[in-house]
Amino acid sequence: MIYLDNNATTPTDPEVVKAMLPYFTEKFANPSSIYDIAFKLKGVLENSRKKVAKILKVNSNEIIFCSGGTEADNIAIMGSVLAQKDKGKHIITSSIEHKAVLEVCKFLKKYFDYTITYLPVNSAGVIDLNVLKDSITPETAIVSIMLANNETGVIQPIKEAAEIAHNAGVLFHSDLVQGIGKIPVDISELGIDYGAISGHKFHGPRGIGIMYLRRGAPFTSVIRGGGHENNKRAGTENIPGIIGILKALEISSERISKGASHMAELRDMLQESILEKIPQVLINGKDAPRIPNTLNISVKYVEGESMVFMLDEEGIQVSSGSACTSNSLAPSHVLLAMGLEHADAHGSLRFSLSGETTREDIEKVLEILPPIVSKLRKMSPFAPPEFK
Amino acid sequence: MIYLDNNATTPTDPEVVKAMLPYFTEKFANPSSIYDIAFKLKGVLENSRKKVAKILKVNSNEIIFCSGGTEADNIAIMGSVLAQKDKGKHIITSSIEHKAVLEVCKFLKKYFDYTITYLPVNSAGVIDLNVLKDSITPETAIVSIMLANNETGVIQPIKEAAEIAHNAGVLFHSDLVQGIGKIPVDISELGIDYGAISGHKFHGPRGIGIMYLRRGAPFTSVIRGGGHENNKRAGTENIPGIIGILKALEISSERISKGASHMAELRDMLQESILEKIPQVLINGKDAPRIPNTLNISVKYVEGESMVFMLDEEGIQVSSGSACTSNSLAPSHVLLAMGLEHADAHGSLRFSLSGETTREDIEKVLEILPPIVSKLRKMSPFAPPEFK
Amino acid sequence: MSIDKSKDGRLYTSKVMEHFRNPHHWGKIDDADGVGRVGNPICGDVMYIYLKIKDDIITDIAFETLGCVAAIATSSIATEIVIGKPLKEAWKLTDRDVANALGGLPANKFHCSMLAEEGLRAAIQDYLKKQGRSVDEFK
Amino acid sequence: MSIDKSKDGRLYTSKVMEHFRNPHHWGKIDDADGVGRVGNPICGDVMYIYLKIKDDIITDIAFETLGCVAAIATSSIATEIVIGKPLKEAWKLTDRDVANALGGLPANKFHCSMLAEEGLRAAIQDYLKKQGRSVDEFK
Ligand SMILES: Cc1ncc(COP(=O)(O)O)c(C=O)c1O
Ligand SMILES: Cc1ncc(COP(=O)(O)O)c(C=O)c1O
Repeated sequence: MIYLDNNATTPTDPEVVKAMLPYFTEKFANPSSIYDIAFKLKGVLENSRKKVAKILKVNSNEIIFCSGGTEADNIAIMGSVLAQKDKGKHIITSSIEHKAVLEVCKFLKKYFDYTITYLPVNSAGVIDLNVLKDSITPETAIVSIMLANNETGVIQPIKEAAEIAHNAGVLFHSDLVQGIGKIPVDISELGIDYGAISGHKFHGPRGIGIMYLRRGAPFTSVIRGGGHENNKRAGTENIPGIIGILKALEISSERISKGASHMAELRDMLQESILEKIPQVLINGKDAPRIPNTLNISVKYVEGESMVFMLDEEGIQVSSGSACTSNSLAPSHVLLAMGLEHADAHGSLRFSLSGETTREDIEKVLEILPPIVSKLRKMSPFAPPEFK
Repeated sequence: MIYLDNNATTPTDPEVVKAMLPYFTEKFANPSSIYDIAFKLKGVLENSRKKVAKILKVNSNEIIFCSGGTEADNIAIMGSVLAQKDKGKHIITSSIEHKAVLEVCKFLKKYFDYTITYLPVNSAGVIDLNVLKDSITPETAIVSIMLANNETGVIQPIKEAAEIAHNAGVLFHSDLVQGIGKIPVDISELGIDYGAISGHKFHGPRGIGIMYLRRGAPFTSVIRGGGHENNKRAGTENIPGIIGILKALEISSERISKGASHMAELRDMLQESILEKIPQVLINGKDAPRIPNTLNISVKYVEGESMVFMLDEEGIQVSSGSACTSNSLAPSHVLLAMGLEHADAHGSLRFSLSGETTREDIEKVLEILPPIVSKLRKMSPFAPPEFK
Repeated sequence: MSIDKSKDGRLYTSKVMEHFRNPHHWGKIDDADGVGRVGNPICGDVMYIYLKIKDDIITDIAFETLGCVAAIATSSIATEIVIGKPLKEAWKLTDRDVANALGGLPANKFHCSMLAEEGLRAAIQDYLKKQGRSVDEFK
Repeated sequence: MSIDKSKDGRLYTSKVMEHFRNPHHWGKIDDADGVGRVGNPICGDVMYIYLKIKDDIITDIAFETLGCVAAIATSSIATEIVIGKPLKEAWKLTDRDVANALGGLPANKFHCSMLAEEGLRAAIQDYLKKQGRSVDEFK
């Protein structure tokens, strides 16, 4: 199996599992209890929070554990705007956000009459900071822009965007999910007020995430109960998950520079060789800085799902921005926002590598993919005669 | 270690951990992906949902996986009232609910102008159905009453309460967290519209819960994103957690009748022997039906935390309704709602057994507790001379 | 009518995958008697169907399809079903027949079997029109 | 001033636990020269302090406390600190002294060390009042 869909999810690192295991059966008290084993576990929890904070370069009381990236995006944005009811009901986000952000915005629009501005991106997939600046109004409560796009890997100028928002007195949220484990993420350097991280995207466990909440940033808790996480997110703490996400962060931050250049090298090799071997392929996002593990291509005259299945038959897992399996037939909103034709968006493939990906894996892909494309182009009504 | 705080949390059953393990490292795709390993995992997910539904006697599309009991309570109540904006802004709950319910109600009151009615309980800890009936107004959007109280174990007449709500055209939510694994819970028999379940309370994993959502019950999703869980709760599915909570449900439902009578026998033995050995002890909730694992006592003239720590020094973990460790000094709202004096609420101890609790454990407690009480009473300014 | 998954726990039935791996009658007929062009690149699925017809019988057929697994498999099975058949019978081929012949399709892939039905009818209609005839004779 | 946990990762310092396990001077002095009663059963903590005083020196002391670990430990350490001391010095005992003597207290247990300070002062005041004296002489 050559698994090249690491932006969708990653296998949990065996070291992460090993670190978690004792906390299921042996070290299992409720950290809110007062007896000794519980208090020790509370210590483990707070110690883990400190270590996480150190890696992300923030204060430990700015780390709020929750159930995943989606929840972190949701509660950060909702929690911020609800705490700023007087500020106005305008939100700025980008047209290439993950649904975890887009759908909260829609929710706030539908149920609470917020107005949403979706910033466009250029053909490279990057927002325009001037447009951001011009979009801010006195009513703007929050700006939310992702660090790295999950489909194209394109990195946004978060630091500059946050500065623009702050200069206008507006708070800034960033979905960091696809950045963690792929590029060094120094949250205090980014200067954001809220952030979202998901464990399973960098070999941590599923069902655990982190909301970064800058000290002093307006916030009202959305999931309420027993006052856990400093009254920011209630629910008995998922200690195994917290131990797991910490371990995954530790491993990835240790390996990041080696891992990133390894992935970038293989990704670039894949990109260049595909361009050599397969005519009429677009590299989506090639003119922007990208996280090192992601390659998004559009293969002209072919539809994505067909390629995904043919690759899968050969033991290679990738994804496509074709929405052929979802109920809407619209392809990737990200690729469309970059100005791709519908057909090209339907013909997209995303390869997302991990630190474990080998040169042999990439060579195998380069052997398998061209004949698949040829075969499908032969069948395609739009492919020019030279492909027949 | 004699762990008698199973209402706070339970150790994860090793069989549960074993069932989860392959889903961390080997079977790890994102169930939303389309290639074969992902589609198989989607099958595992839907199959697990079916099995969970069968145990709980509901339809599988009524099972929504989420991150825990707190979240399930939160999103059910918020999701229901937001979907019924035209219905009116009145919520009825009880004065003995878990904070996961009470705090959502407070949130809705503070941010969205809901009015909350808190039903009183009698000295046995049970709500009065007539008071419920009289509290319903045309504005009432939802009634939320827990199945079993976490502190006293007292079981509420949910079926009857739900019927009263339904007869008045009002929806009904029940926090089922402390019922599962202790008494058979047949959700369709209870006739509720929404329910909350937490994995770690019955030897399942932490960080996973279930919201029951009756087909057709009004609901709008609070955690939004990629359309997971049939658009009811977004976020990449926590497959290991789902496998784990299913396994824990299977184990507990298999063992429930034997387990319940085992726990009830030991609990009753503990209760009777304490009454014999220690004068001036109240049994909180003794005149109501209780889940079989829970014993809540108030020891006159003594404060709870002191007893908890002395027991802990002897390797026995229990909890107390004394709030001496929290920032508010008010003791258990549950015991106060039952009419206990503050001092008696401060002097409460909760023993919550599990299926693994042995007769020897209970005998040990009965040996250790009386001298602890004597010692503390000797120091107490309120204890009558016979205790000195 | 459409099923959500086949018994062996795959998105597509083995019949679908068989036709996807080795589609029948793909290609183009340059001197076709009737051509049907349906679908829309915006939606990701386009199908062209080419017919050779003699005595109102489909003597040869070919398809070109841009689309997903289901689109290619339904194209293949549809051509397989109607080759050698009288036009009148071919006209009656429904999306349901196509999906059934494949052992079922995922619910959200149903539109693909409609594409095959529509493509075939468009090609037949094209042929009849060229002949100065009307499809009413098949209705 | 108060610390959240001791170095060995327990809620209470070993000093607190020591005094909790084996409190000093608990009990009642029937012929006390001064008695202080502070706290409130509603809050869960009540402390009675009994003093025997000779020549303005605390010659004997006892406490009765209903309360948590911290309440008992602070009662114990406070009595330990002031026994044998002149009243004037005992009057100056602060909650801070009590917490420090125990190696720190969890932040949310701070009110317990105030109880000891208040209890002791109440007992001294009671003694002075019976003597027709005023606490002003200590201020
Ligand atoms: C950019 C981005 N944000 C948010 C999420 C949501 O994370 P999760 O599914 O773990 O909740 C994902 C992945 O699904 C993502 O790629
Ligand atoms: C009755 C009840 N409801 C809800 C909860 C919340 O569950 P969790 O902490 O798993 O979110 C608990 C336990 O904490 C509980 O006892």
